Amino acid sequence: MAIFKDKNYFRVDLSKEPDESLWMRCKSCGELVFKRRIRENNNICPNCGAYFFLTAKERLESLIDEGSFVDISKPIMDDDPLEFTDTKPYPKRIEEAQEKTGLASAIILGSATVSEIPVVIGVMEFQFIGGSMGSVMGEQICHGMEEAIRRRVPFILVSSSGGARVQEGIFYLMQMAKVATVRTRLAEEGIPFISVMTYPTTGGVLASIASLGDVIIAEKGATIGFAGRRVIKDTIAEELPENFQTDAFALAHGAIDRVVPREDLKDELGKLLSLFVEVG
Amino acid sequence: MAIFKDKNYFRVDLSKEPDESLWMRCKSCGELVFKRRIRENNNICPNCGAYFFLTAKERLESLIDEGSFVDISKPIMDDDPLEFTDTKPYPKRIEEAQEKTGLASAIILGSATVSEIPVVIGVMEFQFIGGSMGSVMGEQICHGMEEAIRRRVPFILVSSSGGARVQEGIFYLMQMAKVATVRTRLAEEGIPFISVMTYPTTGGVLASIASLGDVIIAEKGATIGFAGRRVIKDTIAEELPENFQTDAFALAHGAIDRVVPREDLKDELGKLLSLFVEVG
Amino acid sequence: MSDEQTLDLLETKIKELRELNKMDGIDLSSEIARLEAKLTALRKELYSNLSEWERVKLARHPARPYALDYIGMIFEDFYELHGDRLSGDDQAVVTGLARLDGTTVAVIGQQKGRSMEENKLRNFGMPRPQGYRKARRIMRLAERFSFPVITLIDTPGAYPGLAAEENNVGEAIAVNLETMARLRTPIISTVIGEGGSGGAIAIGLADRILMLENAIYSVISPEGAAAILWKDKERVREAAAALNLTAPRLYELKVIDEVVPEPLGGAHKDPPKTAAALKDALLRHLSELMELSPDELLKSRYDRYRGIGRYRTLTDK
Amino acid sequence: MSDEQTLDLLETKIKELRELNKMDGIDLSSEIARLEAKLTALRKELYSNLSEWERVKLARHPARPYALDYIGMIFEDFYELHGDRLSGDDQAVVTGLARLDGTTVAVIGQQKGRSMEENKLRNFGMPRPQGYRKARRIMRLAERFSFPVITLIDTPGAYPGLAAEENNVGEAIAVNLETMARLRTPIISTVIGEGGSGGAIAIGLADRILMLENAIYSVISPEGAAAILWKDKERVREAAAALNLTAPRLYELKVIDEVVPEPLGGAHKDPPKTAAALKDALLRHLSELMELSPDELLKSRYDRYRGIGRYRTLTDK
Ligand SMILES: [Zn+2]
Ligand SMILES: [Zn+2]
Repeated sequence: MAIFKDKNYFRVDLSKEPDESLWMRCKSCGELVFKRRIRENNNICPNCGAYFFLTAKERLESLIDEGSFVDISKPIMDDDPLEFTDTKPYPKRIEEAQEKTGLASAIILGSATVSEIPVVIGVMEFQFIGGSMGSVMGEQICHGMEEAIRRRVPFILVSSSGGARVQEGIFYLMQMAKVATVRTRLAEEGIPFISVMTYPTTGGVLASIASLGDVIIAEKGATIGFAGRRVIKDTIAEELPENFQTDAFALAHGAIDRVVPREDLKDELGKLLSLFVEVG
Repeated sequence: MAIFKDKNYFRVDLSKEPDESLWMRCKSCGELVFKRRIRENNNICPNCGAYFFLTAKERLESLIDEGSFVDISKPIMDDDPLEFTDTKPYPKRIEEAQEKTGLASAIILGSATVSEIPVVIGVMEFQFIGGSMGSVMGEQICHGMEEAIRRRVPFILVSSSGGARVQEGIFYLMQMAKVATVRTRLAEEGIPFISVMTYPTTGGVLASIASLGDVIIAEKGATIGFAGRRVIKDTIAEELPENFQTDAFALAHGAIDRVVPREDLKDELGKLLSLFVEVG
Repeated sequence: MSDEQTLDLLETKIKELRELNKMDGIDLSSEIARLEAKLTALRKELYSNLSEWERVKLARHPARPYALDYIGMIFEDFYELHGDRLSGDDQAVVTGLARLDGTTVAVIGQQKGRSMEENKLRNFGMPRPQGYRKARRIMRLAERFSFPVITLIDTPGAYPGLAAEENNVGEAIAVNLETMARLRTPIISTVIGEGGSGGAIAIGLADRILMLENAIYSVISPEGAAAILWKDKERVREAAAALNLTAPRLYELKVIDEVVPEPLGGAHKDPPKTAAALKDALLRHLSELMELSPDELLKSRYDRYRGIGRYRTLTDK
Repeated sequence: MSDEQTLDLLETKIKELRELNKMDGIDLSSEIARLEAKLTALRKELYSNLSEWERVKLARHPARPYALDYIGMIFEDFYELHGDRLSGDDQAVVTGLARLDGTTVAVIGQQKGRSMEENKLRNFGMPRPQGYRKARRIMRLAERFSFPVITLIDTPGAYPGLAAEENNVGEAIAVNLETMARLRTPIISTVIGEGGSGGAIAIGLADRILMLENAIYSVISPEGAAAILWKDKERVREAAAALNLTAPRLYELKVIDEVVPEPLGGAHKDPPKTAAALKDALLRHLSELMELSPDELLKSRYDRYRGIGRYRTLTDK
């Protein structure tokens, strides 16, 4: 059952505690660890330091001041303009993604504070059809930028996306143009845009909004690249180095400003933002 | 005797025929050829096609419509702000260069037409202290750009320079900044600037005005590069490929728009200019 | 043998008959006329019911005119410009200045090759970051002198590979989009063959988007979609249909502004005629756009892209 | 042993005596005081008559503070930014945002290394095109947010070599000059060590140019000039003198705006004191520049560079 099917739009509320089992085994070190402790530790294994996947909500919680989040997204959800069906109808995929994530779309958008600095922040949910960019994500990103202009606060976008929402075909491609177009207004208005690249930031998200940050910060361990390894292998069968499309690769080739460990990300953002806004 | 020593400034007059011996032997094919025929053939050997060096006056003649040249340079010549002496006093070098070239400085500046399109054109004289850029060349280039703006005609600069006028020290370096600064006005006024790179276009001339053309055309055989082979050898002793700093190297690395044989240069310029100016 | 090949064979036979007809004592005129009528009818039937996959094949037809072919037929005085000024000159992208019916324009085209050698030079029409940055440089040049920008899209996609990632192809495409969004001169883009995803839109953000009748514009190739979405490489026809990649369909979806007609059988059947149709369309759109001031132009371009996308509105609860 | 080394030795001896003095029953206070007075007098004599060549050696002194040292001492909250967004991150150029007495500024510095390893990373302070383009990107960022730009120059020159030419170092420098000429925010450049020719001015077109007292700014190294102009590698002192490369001389020539004093013996004798003097100068100039509107700023910058150069006027005949 699709939770947004009835056209009622539930806003994201970070205060709700998800229920979950008590223990999990770390895939990296093999230790049994308290889930709660991992959660409180930014989903980093307290034993070995391995990063576990963060949902968009968890990511938000890890970056913003507690209790500061207000969902400001538009009440919209994915349509099916091409009546697209592959092995499954597109609407079915959307429903499943909504059920799995509890989100209306692949992006959360809200106002919040980071180190007490007000911002508008968007966070992509990779578990929602690979965080792919369809018309809704494009619209929410633009809406977020416009809200940032209206409020005169910085815009932060945390990317986690495989790129194309293939099921929306040309409309996906046009979202690349759309977000890049609206991004120019931030520049003209002197509103800072911090792009945060997390695992993974690829395809048309990388080739549009994610690469257009005034400052671009990558989380340690992020994959950053345009064409996937598989596409490259299928197209030109090229030998690829081990560090291909890693955070270090992106840094060495000048694509990003910094690589930041997850545990420092919030502080770094605060420090950086404070340089862009009048403090005191 | 320094011809400009007495502070009388002779403007360049292309109609004066230099007297010269009748024959010369081509260094490339070894044939004896009529000097006059070479001259009429853009200093290209009529037998083997080798390019001979062009003086600035010859270069001008080869590029513009006959009889269209009017010297519009400022009546200035090199000073000696640092009272510079190496193995020879700088003023002595200037005198010798003036005597050798019959020019006041290392650049000729005038108005002319190319394929009947009015332009302001500057041509560097490599035989004048290696075509190096001192305060006078900087001032003449800026004056030329201002004249192009005033007349609303394209500006053409034909470079042939080793780069630094070392004897003017910091004033040479500041010419790089000066010409780049004034060049921004051409852009703001929508006046086209065609940079023509000939043998050689190097050092601070390459690293300032010559690289800032809206369109950059290199003559076939031009050497184009920032640091000389000798500097590179002395500094880092690197192995350099055979085509290093050739016209083909510059083209392959995206530094220039076209490589053009000398005999086509005038026609190409005319064709290109016609795209920038209303014709008819 | 495909239907198209059968028709091509028939066409050849008619030509041979026509040769015979020139010889003394043989009059085949009426037979030839009937055969020609038949051929036209068959062609019309075949091409009026082209499937999406058949259009894909037409869009990629090796005899199809490429960017430089159209440039030669549509513009005068094309003066090619090279290089990104940074590190290279990518020949999969052709740029230059030219005259379109007297107006100087900047032309940017993606260029495929026909021979193996040409394809090596043109990288099969797959631009590298250097190509996108060359295009960007020419756009800025065009803006400086108020030259309209005409782009011709024909690429399977941006070149995927190590060197492309090392030169930040993502940035190259993204900043092109940003640049085109605010370029203070008209931009008209035409998909003349393959519009391959991000590699296409990187020169495709425009005031007007045209497509030749048999061109395609798609987020992924049908082959790629079949392999990834259907997990079955053979289901390309199904994928091609699902992707909504044809010009008529994209016009219905209001994403493109005009479908430029091609001769029966595809652009390669009569390149000059195709070029004439495209030239006519370019001139029409250009004359409309040149009525607008730069600010009006930017506003209308902004509004177009700000509004693009299809989604459902929900009740806020 | 050089004069400077002799004085350093004397200083060490005084320190040793001071240690002895702390022990019971020994009172060397008056002897130490006399030795210290002597040392100061000798230093003053030595450094008030520094030859140009001696200043060159001070400017290159391995203990001399480098860009990051000054950044640490002068600015707060330095946040380093990396990469040219095109193809690389050149560590011979350090860029970032920071606070100067509360004002956010963009900082661009050329960075040398001390150890062999550091120098490998920093390429001996010789920037590659990627470094100049990183600087350009930061300038544009600064302009967007009206952050003043502070550049710290310390380079033997732009890196000469194959890779630099392949990446069009000429363009990199030229376009930086063009960019700085029209950047709508204040720019203050300080030569803190070596100002090596085109490699220096590529981040040195500014509203105010400062030099530390023992910094040098030159079109060519004295060694290069000796070899090329005097055809004698030994004549470096003569070359250094002829090149007019010292801060006091360049101030006399009205090319730079201020000479920032260094402690006796050079910046490395008291880095915090040098940094304090530089900070004071930066704040003074910045507060003047921030009084100007962007248009006034650009006009005054334009006029400065339009007017620079020395030539003789002749009678037009
Ligand atoms: Zn673990
Ligand atoms: Zn010959």
